[in-house]
Parts: sequence; structure tokens; C-alpha cells
Amino acid sequence: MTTSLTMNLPVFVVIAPLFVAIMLPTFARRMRLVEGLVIFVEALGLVGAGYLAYTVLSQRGAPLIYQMGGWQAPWGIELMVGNLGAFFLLVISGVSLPVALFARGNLTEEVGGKERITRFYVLYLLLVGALSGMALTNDLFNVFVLVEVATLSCCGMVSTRKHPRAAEAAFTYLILATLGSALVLGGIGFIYMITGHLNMGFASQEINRIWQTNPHVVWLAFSFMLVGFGVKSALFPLHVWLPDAHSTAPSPASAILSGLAIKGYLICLLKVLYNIFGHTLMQEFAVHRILVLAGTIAIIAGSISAFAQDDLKRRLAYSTVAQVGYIVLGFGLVNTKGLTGALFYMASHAVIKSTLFLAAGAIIAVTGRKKVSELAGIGRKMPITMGAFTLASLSLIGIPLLSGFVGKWNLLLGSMESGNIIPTAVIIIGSVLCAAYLLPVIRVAWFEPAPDEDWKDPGISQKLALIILAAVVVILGVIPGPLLELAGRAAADLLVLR
Amino acid sequence: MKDFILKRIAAIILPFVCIYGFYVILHGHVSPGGSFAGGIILGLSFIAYSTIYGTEKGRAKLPERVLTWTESYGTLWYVMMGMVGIVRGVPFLANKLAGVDLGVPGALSSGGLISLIGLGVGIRVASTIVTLFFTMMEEES
Amino acid sequence: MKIKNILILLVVLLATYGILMAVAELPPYGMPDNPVHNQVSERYINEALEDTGVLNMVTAIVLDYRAYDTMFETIVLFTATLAVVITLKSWKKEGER
Amino acid sequence: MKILIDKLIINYPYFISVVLFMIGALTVLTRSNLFKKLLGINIMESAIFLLFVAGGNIRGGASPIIGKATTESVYINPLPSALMLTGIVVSVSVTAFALALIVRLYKSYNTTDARRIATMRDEVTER
Repeated sequence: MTTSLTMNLPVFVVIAPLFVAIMLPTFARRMRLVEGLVIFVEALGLVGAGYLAYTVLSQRGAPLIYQMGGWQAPWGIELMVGNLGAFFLLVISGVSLPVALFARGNLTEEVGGKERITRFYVLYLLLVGALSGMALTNDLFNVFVLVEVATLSCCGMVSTRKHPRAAEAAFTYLILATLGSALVLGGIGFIYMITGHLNMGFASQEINRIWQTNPHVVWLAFSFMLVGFGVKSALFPLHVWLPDAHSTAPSPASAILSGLAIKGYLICLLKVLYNIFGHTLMQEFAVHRILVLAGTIAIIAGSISAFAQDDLKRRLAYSTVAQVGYIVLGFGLVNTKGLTGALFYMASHAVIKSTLFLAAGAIIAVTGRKKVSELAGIGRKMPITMGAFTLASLSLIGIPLLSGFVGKWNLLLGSMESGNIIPTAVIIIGSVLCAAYLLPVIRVAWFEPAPDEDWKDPGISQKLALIILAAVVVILGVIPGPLLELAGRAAADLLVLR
Repeated sequence: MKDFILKRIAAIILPFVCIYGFYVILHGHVSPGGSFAGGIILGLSFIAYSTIYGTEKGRAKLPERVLTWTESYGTLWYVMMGMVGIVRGVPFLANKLAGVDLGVPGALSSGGLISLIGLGVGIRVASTIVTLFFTMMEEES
Repeated sequence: MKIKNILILLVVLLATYGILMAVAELPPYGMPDNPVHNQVSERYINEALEDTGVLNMVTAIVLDYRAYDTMFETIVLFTATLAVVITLKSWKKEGER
Repeated sequence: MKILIDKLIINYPYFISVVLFMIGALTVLTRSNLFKKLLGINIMESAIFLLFVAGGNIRGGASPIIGKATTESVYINPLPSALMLTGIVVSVSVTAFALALIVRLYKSYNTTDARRIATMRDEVTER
């Protein structure tokens, strides 16, 4: 029994959230049960992901391969629990559990009645399941299907708000994301037509063997994949849907969208770039330069746009655009340090941005004020919420001993190693800009006189969620050890010559 | 709609459309077609019924509760069929490896779990199409 | 607005030219020795009957070799239904309340 | 240029699918009517399906059901067809959801034009 459980753990991690999600609509009215089940399955996912990460860390070398239905690699679908998969699974379950905790009993205002809340939770669990699938899958077409599940559930969550702008934002998001997935599907089609394989390992071998006979097709597949996943993960010129979608969604949804969904697409991009084309082909086609350039522009432009926003949630949404720039820049550095930095930055940004969005959501729910300039003195009235917000912002800026610093430091080392001065400078300038748009919020909240109103911290489970997330931010900064080790090994795996 | 001829002809044709949908679902593994095509045909027969006789009558045939249950349990059926493999000690969604009898090729009962999964998916697709239709129609009125 | 549309048209035409260059380079259409007809498809064609016991190879792939994809496909449908319902239906009830 | 055209004539299904894809992309990007945007998306996805299915075809091949092939014909590759079955269902789901959103937007703004909606955005409040 135990061996069967551990043997099939990769599948269980993916289908447990889906299983609960499928079951939930049949007992929509019993709210306690629904919320309990959601948190229970998230906790189970965390345990499973922790166990998988422990297994991967303790047995160096070969990744765990799970063959769906017992069919061998080129014929069937493979799940691969490598360092990358275990790392991302840990991030997913680590962030989605506190967010679910925050959502508990807190959605009536933003989502509506019991049935609507249940449906919201179903979409949430479907998103988590699809993201876990993305972390583990080793098959190209499976990536497309999972991306589609994630896109639909994201759009569904955005459209749950009553305001008509939510529907508008969801429509723009849906159209652009579908455009992106059409491009991704096209890219998969081109790869399939010249290699004849959908499995990433086999396709990679084949494409590295034959790319010289049709270089244009490889180049086209590269650009389709880059633009497709770029739209989905809001890489700078393609980010137009993000600010609306992320600022109008209910706050737990904003947290999960900004924190995890975008990272899922980035992980898919990473897998396609490094596991299929490989870094030699990337350098041959100068894709790494494009990535560095796109990341640089995204950091500068995203930060400046964030600075111009007065709406708190919109400011955070634009900040996500800038942070995606850091991660993509790390992908383009093509060395171990840079990739480690990008991966760790991904994890820390997932935690930080969820904290920021949840805190912003709590503040808006209590005070009803959305503008940064109206938040005077909120820190004294809501110390825990604002404390978590402050810690997370400091971490995003890159203060030492907080999680953001570790990622940025590795990115800096990587960019110095690559010998290019521009990314190094941009990472530092980005930190300054980040301070410029986040520190005013903190200053207004703590150092200006508080208005005479009865504002309090939110309920117990919301406080707990914020405290957990803030604690994770600090812990990752002080002892990054195991997670950094996992990220480093994942980066080394990605750079292995094929 | 109040058209007499339309109603009479629909009453004659629709049962056959419904049965044809089931036929396509069940013969997906021996002939062209399959659970998705069959499921759409099956769903369309109900949609045609509700357009011709009115949404209320269609709703009376398929209440919301039934649709929710078929949707949830139709998808769950798939996962359960996958679990057969795990129970038998082989990977998820295994069919031949799980020791299921594959039957005589070409017979209706061949293919082991494939025909069972196909049936579940077909009914699930039909209920999805009908739910989408009802949701949009009720918003309209 | 007009200028923007013309710009988009130009970009799209340029992209079309690039894509056509690549498409011309693809293996010739309909030839039996193209890379897609490799050991993967050979196994599906020759051994599907023995492996799965069904005559329709497409069904064999959809529901057996790549059944995991199809599971997510049904889940996509499930997601879409839920998203439609959460967008349209209960929202009306909320509005009336 | 001549070689390009010759190769495109050999690969005519791919050529058609690229043209369709670009028509779809142009529709999505330039039209402001929400329905037309949705139609553009559908055209794009159909173009990709065509590309896939054409990629698996063999001239004179038989459809991949055992018993269909004669002695001189071979079976075509069943994998792209199977994949596109999944792709079509995904496209149907996206279309359904987009239609639902259009219905809701029409209820709120009384128009399906994206530009008009953008101008009315600040006037409409929660309903």
C-alpha cells in the first residue's frame, strides 16, 4: 500500500486537486465542508511535494520517470520528476495553501453567494492541478492542454467579480491568451513536423541532429513559442491584458494569478527553450540575446508604469510586469548562476506578490480605499496586514536577509559571469525603481497621521495566511539552503549538453 | 415556437437522433467517430428539443441537478477508470497492463476500459453542451 | 486608428513572408518518408490492435496511449462549463438580491 | 523567389493554413467588434488544426482504421488527427466562454464594440 502510494505520488499530486475540484459542485451548499476540503487537499499537496522534493534531493542524478498507462516514452506520455519539477511543485503548493487559507470565509464580498464561492474554489483547484501538471509533464502536447486548462480557469476567476469591468478584462485576457496558445500550438506543430516526436527528450535529440537542414523552421518554432508564452506570461510589449485582469480579479485570485499562473507559463517556456532546443541551439539562433533584451526593457518599462499608477492593485500588477522581466533576463543568461537566480527569484516573487496582493485585498476590503494616496496611517490601524506588506515590499526591493535578495544576488553574479554590462546595470536600476514605487506606500501607511476610523486587521485565518507568507519571505532570505540547492541543481540539469 | 409540422417531425426524428448519438459513442472504437462526436450529437438532440418545444419543457426533462451530477460524475468516471491501473499495481490509466480482457477485435465489447471510458466521456460531453445551451438561453429570457 | 491598422497590416504581411519562407522548408506534403512517419506512428499503426484491442487507431491513441491528455481535455470542458455558469447565471441572482 | 513558390506549390496545404492563420490574426488585431475578434481566434485555431492534420497525411493513404487499407495503400499517421480532436474540444470550450462574456458585456454596455465599451467604461458602475 505504501509503496503503491509513493510510486504513484507524481500522479496523485496532479490529480488530487482535480479530483476534489470535480467533486465540489455536488455539495455546493455546505460551505464549511467545501472550504475544509480545499485546505485539506492543498495541505496534502504540500506534503506530497515536500516528499517528492526530499526524494529528488536525496537521490542525486537520474530523475524519477513515470510512464502514464505503462506506455514507454515516445509512444505514451511521461511525467518527469526532476529537480525543476520538484522545485516548482514545492512553490505551487507552498503558495496556494496560504492563499486558500486567506480565501476562507472572505469571499462573500467579492464573489457572491455560496454556489458562486464553490465554483470559484473549483476554478482555483483546477488551476492548481494544471500548474502541478505543467511542473511535471515531459510531453509537448500535454503542455498545450494544461496551458489551456490554466488559461480558462484564470479567465473564469477574473470574471467572477460583479463589476462589468471584470468581464471586459476577462474577455481581453481570454482573447489574447488564446492567441498565445494558438501560437504555442503552432510552434508545437512545427517541432512535431520536423522531428516526429512529442516527447521532449526525443524531440530534443532529433532537433539537434537535423536543425541544419531546416533552420528557418527551427527559427519559426522559436519565435512562435517565445511570442505565445510571452503573451501568456505578460512579457513587456505583450502585457496589455495583465494590469486590468490582475487588478479587477478578487484578491485571492489576483494573488494566485500574479504569483503562480504566470510562473507556470514561464516554467513551460523554460522547458521548451532548454529541454527541447537546448542552450547550444539557443546560442546559435541568438535567442538568449532576445531574452536579455526583452527582460531589460520589461524591467525598466514595467517599473516606470508602476510608478505612474495611483491605484494600489494596478501598481502591484505593473510591478509583476517588471518582475517577469527579471526572470526572463535570467533565462537569457545561459549560465548556472543566472538560471539559479531566475528560478529562485521565481519562487520568492511568487511568495512576495501573493503577500502583497492579499494584503492589498485585505486593506481594500476593510477601508474601501483603493488609491495609494488615501492610505494614510493604515499601518497603525492594521499592523499585521501592513507589516506583512512592508516585509514583502522590502524583500521585492532586494534588502539583504529577505528572500528577494538571494535571487537578485544570483542574477547579478550570473550577469557578471556572462560578461555583459547592461543586464548588471539594469538589475541594480530596477531595484532602485522598485524602491521608488513601493516605498511611498509604506511611508504613507506608517508615517502619516491615521484618520479617526474603526479599521481593524481582518479575521483569524486571513491573519494566519499573511503571517505564514511573511514568515516564508524571511525564512527564504535567512536560510535559502535547500530551495537554493534544488534551484541550482535544476539549473545545472537544464544546461546539460544534449 | 408554435409550428405544428415542426413539432410533429421533431417528435419523430429526435428519438432516432438520440439513439444515433449513443450508437456513435458506443462504436467509437470500431468505426469512425467516437465519444466526442457522439456526445455532441446526443447533446444536440436535447438542444433541438428545447428549441422546438421551449426551454421550460427541455428543463423539465433535464433538471439542473441532474446536469450537475452527470458533469461531475462523468469526469470522475474517467479518473476512476484510471485508478483501475493503480489498484492493480500498474501505472495510472493502464488498460492492457492492468489485466483487463481486451475482447474480440471488432466486437462492441472489445477494447477493455476504452469503451467504458468512451461512454463516460460521451455522456459528459452531451451534458456540457446542454448546460452551456441552457445557461445562455436562460440569461436571454 | 487607421494608421494603427495599416501598421498592423504591414507587420502581419512581413510575418507572413517570414512564415512562408519557413513553411516552404518543411518536408514535402504527403510523402511517406517524412519525419512524422517514424517509429512512433509505425507502432501506432502496426500494434494498436494488439496493444489496445480496438480497430480505430485514433480512438486507441485518444483513449489509451495518450489517455492522460484526454483526461485534461474533459477537464477543459468542465472548466469551460463552470466559467460560463459563473459568468452568466448566478450573477443574475446576485444582481436581483 | 521561384524556388520558394515551387516549394509552396508542393506544400500547398501548409501555405493555405498560413494564409488562414494570418487572416485570423489580422481580424483579431484590427477589428473592434468582439464577435469578429472571436471569429478571428476561431479561424486561427482552425488554421493550426489544418497544419497539423495535413502534416500527418500521406498522398493516397487510407484512413487509420484497421481494414481500410488495401494492399497498395498505407495508413496515414493517426497521431495528428488524435491530437487535433483534443485541440478542437479546447477551441469549443474557449468559444463558449468567450460567448458568455460577450453576452454579459452586452447586458452591461448595450454594445459589442470594444471601442465604444472603452469610452463607456467609467460611466457604468456595478449592477
